[in-house]
Amino acid sequence: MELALNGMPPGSKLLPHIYYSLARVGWGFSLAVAIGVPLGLTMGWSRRVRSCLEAPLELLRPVPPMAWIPISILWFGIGNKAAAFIIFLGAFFPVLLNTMAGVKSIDPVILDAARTLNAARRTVFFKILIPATVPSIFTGVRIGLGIGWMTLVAAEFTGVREGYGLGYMIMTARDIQRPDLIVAGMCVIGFVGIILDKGLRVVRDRCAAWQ
Amino acid sequence: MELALNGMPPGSKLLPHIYYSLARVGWGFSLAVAIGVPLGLTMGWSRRVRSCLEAPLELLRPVPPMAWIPISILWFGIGNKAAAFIIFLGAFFPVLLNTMAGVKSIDPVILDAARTLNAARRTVFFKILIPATVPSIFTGVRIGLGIGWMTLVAAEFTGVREGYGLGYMIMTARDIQRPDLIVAGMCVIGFVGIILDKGLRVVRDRCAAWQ
Amino acid sequence: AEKPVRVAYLQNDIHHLPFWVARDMGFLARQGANVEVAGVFRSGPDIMSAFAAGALDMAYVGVAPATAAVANGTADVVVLSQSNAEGSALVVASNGRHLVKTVKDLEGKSVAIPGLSTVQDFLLKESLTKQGVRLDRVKFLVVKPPEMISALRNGDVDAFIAWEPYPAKASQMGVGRTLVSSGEMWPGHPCCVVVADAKFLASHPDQVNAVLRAHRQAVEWIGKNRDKAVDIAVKYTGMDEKTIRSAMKTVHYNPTLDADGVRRYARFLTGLGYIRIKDVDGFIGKFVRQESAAQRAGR
Amino acid sequence: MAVNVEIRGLSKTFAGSDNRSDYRALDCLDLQVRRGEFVSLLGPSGSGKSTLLRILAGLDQDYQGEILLDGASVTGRDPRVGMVFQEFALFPWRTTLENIEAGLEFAGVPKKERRRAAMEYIAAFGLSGFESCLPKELSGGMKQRVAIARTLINNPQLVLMDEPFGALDCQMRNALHAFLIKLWLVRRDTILFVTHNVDEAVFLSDRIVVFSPSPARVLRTFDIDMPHPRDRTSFEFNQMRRTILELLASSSDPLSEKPGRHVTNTQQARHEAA
Amino acid sequence: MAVNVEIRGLSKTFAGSDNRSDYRALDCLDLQVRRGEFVSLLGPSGSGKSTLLRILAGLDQDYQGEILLDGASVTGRDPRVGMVFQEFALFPWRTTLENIEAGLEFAGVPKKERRRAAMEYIAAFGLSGFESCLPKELSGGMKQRVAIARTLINNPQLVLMDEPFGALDCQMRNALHAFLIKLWLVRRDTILFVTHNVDEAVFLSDRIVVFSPSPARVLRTFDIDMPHPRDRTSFEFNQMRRTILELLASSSDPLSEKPGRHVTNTQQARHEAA
Ligand SMILES: Nc1ncnc2c1ncn2[C@@H]1O[C@H](COP(=O)(O)OP(=O)(O)OP(=O)(O)O)[C@@H](O)[C@H]1O
Ligand SMILES: Nc1ncnc2c1ncn2[C@@H]1O[C@H](COP(=O)(O)OP(=O)(O)OP(=O)(O)O)[C@@H](O)[C@H]1O
Ligand SMILES: [Mg+2]
Ligand SMILES: [Mg+2]
Repeated sequence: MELALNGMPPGSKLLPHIYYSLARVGWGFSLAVAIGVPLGLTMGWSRRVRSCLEAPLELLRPVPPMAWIPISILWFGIGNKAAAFIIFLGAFFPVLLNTMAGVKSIDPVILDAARTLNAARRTVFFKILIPATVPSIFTGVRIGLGIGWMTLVAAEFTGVREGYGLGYMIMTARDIQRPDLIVAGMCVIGFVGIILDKGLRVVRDRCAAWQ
Repeated sequence: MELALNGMPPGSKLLPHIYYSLARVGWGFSLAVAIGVPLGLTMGWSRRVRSCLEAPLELLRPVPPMAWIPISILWFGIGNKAAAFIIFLGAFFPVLLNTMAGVKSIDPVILDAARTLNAARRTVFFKILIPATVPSIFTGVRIGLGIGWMTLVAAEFTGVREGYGLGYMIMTARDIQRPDLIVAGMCVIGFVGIILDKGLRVVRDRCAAWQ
Repeated sequence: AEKPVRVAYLQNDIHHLPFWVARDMGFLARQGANVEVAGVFRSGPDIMSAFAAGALDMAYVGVAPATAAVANGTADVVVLSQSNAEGSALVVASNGRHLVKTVKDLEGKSVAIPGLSTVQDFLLKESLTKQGVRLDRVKFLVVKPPEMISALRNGDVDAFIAWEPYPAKASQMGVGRTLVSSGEMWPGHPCCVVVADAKFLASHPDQVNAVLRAHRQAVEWIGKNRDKAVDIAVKYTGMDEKTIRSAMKTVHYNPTLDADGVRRYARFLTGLGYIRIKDVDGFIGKFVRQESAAQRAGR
Repeated sequence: MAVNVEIRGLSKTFAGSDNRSDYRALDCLDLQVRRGEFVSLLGPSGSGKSTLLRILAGLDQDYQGEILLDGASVTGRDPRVGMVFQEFALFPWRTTLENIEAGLEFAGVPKKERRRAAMEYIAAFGLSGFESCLPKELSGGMKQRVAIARTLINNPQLVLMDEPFGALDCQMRNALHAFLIKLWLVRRDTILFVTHNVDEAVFLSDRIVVFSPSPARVLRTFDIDMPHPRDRTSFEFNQMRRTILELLASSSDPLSEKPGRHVTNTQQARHEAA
Repeated sequence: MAVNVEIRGLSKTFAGSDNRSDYRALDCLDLQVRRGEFVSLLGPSGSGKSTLLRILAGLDQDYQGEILLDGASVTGRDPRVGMVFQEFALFPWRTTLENIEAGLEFAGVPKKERRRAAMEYIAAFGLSGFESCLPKELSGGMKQRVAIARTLINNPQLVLMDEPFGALDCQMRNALHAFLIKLWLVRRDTILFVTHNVDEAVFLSDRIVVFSPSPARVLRTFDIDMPHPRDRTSFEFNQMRRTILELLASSSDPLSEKPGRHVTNTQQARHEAA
């Protein structure tokens, strides 16, 4: 089964496939975290920001990442930007929604306590809100990474510039009618996915030990 | 923009597209609930069943539904069965995991109380475990329906027998290069997705009012 | 130094063999064409989207998605040369469950097509109409070519029409056999073409011409060096030599496009309502610029 | 309907985990509760009171020693034993009525009959009008009354109560004391009552057993033969309170804890173990 | 460092929601707490005690009436006012040390200085050895001591305490009573202390204010001039307890609730409102 090691478009080895896929997921996912976390914090914190953005985001949320493929090619052309965008879409909403939910689920007494200790609004945001939300953020980040990874195959459907990627590898195996290689590719995806998740759990246990 | 009403493969109206997509999601999703809920209950309840099934399920979980497409066609041919299978895969894991988590999160005192009221093991399962898990099941079902719906486009990529389906409609719009119709299709998907979710929330508020 | 020309082609489509040859045999370099592969795509519509996004300068692509994209105003490209003519085939199940001996026998059966508005869609529908089969008596299913073989084996469809090498692969696997090649349905029908972004052509005619010269050279070379060409195709697709060899039999590499074919095709799309053009001739005049390009190439 | 309880040489060790060694919560404990007696257990946090009750209730069967009900050795869960939990432990999806009739339902009593019985208890417990309220719609004192009714409707012959009034405010607590004594004077079941509140123990019980810090040994036993209803502010009552408070204060000083094991309550320990 | 508090005609109405009409929690309340006085507030659940404290702490600014600190009218949060919460309300991601120094950190005190100050409080509060424990690793009594130290390190001139010992067991509670009185005898800050426990109120305060059921009016005031430390079992002490218990019992009967509004505690009400 591990013929996959010989490379799928023959000559293309497994490691670069993994590498390119990871890079694409890395970009899209980092972007989702970089936008989703601050946005979630502000949307959870300020009723005004929330009421402005909630409706449009709710409409976009149930649109499948795959349905974005044509649009993403239109906007970003081909290659990594478009793929990262699709992955971003998959990972963004879980990160955003969990961060928001985390802010809302902070025990109001904690915020009251900070205020009676004379914390300014800014201080409350940075010293209370953010640390208190870290565990929820991690939950969102884990789900987001999972979904981002699941979106990978869809993202590599748009075409890849370098000729590498796990999703691309599966497509190639499909083209030449090799079910065994498809299954091998799926196992690799499943396996890398598990490792990524384990890694995130380790980071979380470091950062949110107080939970 | 609502040209989509004239039909996308020209002549194919919007309503049957929605109808066929709903039917496919309905099948896959119902199957996911029908298998995921009882399996989740037993896996949460019995350590033995859990230890048997946890490892293989964990490996399958991060495999993207899209990566299953070739396998699903091999197994189920084209048409609704294959599509329902892909949707099933998307919806199954959230339903299973939330049901399991729900069982595990039952306050042990509730179970102790049932035992001191002389409830037999069977009684505890049916009269305590199941009702106590209903809210978690609904959470899982909602997420599952959301992901199932998101998987729709991927599922209809496998080819549809009837020539109807929202994902199929978007693909056709793509084939003939009509970005406006693609966006219209995405809006319809988003919209139907929201309605489905709202519906589930209404049902949940009926069934789990005690929360 | 000038920026390289951004070129795209389709993954595993041996219709695009001339590009692979031009690249591997060094024709591009020899003609002074500085080319970068900007993307390997899975479908023609994706390539046209990439043109619309300004991410491509030139591409090998099916004439069908190019026509649809230009007619619907999504992308502005012009056809400069042909890659191949013919090169598709109608395949029926080899185990003869349902006896399909002629195209006419498809009446009441189901057939897989790679997509509505594709060249294959057109070929099949035209051929059926010519045989006097009413189109609503045949069930068309849109199935992506890699899945067609599974579908045929499972009995989900009774036949499929697709580009090579899928028909060859099907007979290689013993699942189906070619009933008619597309060359028999419509001799010399246009298939894959070389297109360039209209603005890029206007601003960088020399670079475009260098690519076109390499392309012509490659097509010529394929005609003379069949075996070596097969090797290159095997390298790019990962398929076995036998499949490639039988697939290449029906692919007719020819740089000269039959503009009439494109016209016929545009009328077909208009008839089905996929595109709306009033003046087909005017459209073709702008869209197909083979002569001017050839003149410039020969200069 | 009551039962005589004898506990002989009861020992319980919790298996340790990675960062905790084996823990001996009960060490060869002997204790008798006579038929129809109301006994309170007092003792520092973590001394093993809940552990003892869970074993008696049959919720924990991994122990050494012997438990005799009316002279017959018992292993595992005995249907004659009922328990009231500090956390109320009502079934949150069931109404007051459905909670109270749960025990009868589990025993297969027909619907009509059990409904009639439950309505009697609802009236007796001052819960009329709240039959179809969910637990979340009840106040703390009402929840605890539902929990007691739910246990008593099964007619247990030994009632175990683990800090049943710990979560209630002072007034509610006092009102329920009076209520519980009124019930008990009629029913005369055997009650083993765990509490941290000396006042409560003196007000309610025939006998108070004070445990040492863990592993639990019986430090001292106090017999109380004041008639019911008792006056919390009488001299005799306060004499008893003072003696017990002093004994507790001398046996452990809660403000001088050492770093190391800190389990605030059993619930938390159980969660960590799970 | 203490302040004189005067509350004049304080009224507070909670806006109603779909299934609840407007609710008047405080109605034209007058109350004075003198400089350095320890005043306890007693009153039935829901009478508006927490509401009053939240307003004084500046956590709720939507009220009518006037609040004067040392004669000057105050609106909104005043830095001289500190508060200790029943739920401890420690920052769970911060260690004991980091929790205690939080107030100084928020005020911008340099790290070295605030750390020194925090270590002093840690020693004084018997928390040495637990500096780097997270709240979840502390027992209930230790958590409450951290919460008190965290408030006092800011040197508030008015300390509000809302049932600070409600969650603790009897022994822990009594030990902290002694501890709190020792602190207060030295610092002499003004303390407004809410409790349900009559014993606690009599043990701690200079004056006890008993509220009527909602909306809160002052039902009666008791001056207590027993010297510290007080003896919980003395005749005088119990005389006072009896009088207050009887007043509370007559002013409301917790076992005769009517179906309708049932808010077990403020926390729940606040959640429902959010
Ligand atoms: N499941 C468990 N695993 C390990 N140790 C446990 C477990 N349950 C209880 N313990 C330990 O056994 C000891 C006795 O616990 P127990 O709950 O019986 O005390 P308790 O007297 O009821 O205390 P409290 O008054 O706080 O309720 C405690 O030190 C506790 O840490
Ligand atoms: N945010 C809110 N919205 C609506 N009503 C509220 C809110 N907070 C408190 N209330 C109501 O105001 C009344 C007084 O509440 P408060 O919490 O001040 O009582 P309390 O005296 O502190 O009671 P307890 O002794 O139970 O703590 C209660 O009836 C409560 O339902
Ligand atoms: Mg206990
Ligand atoms: Mg309160």
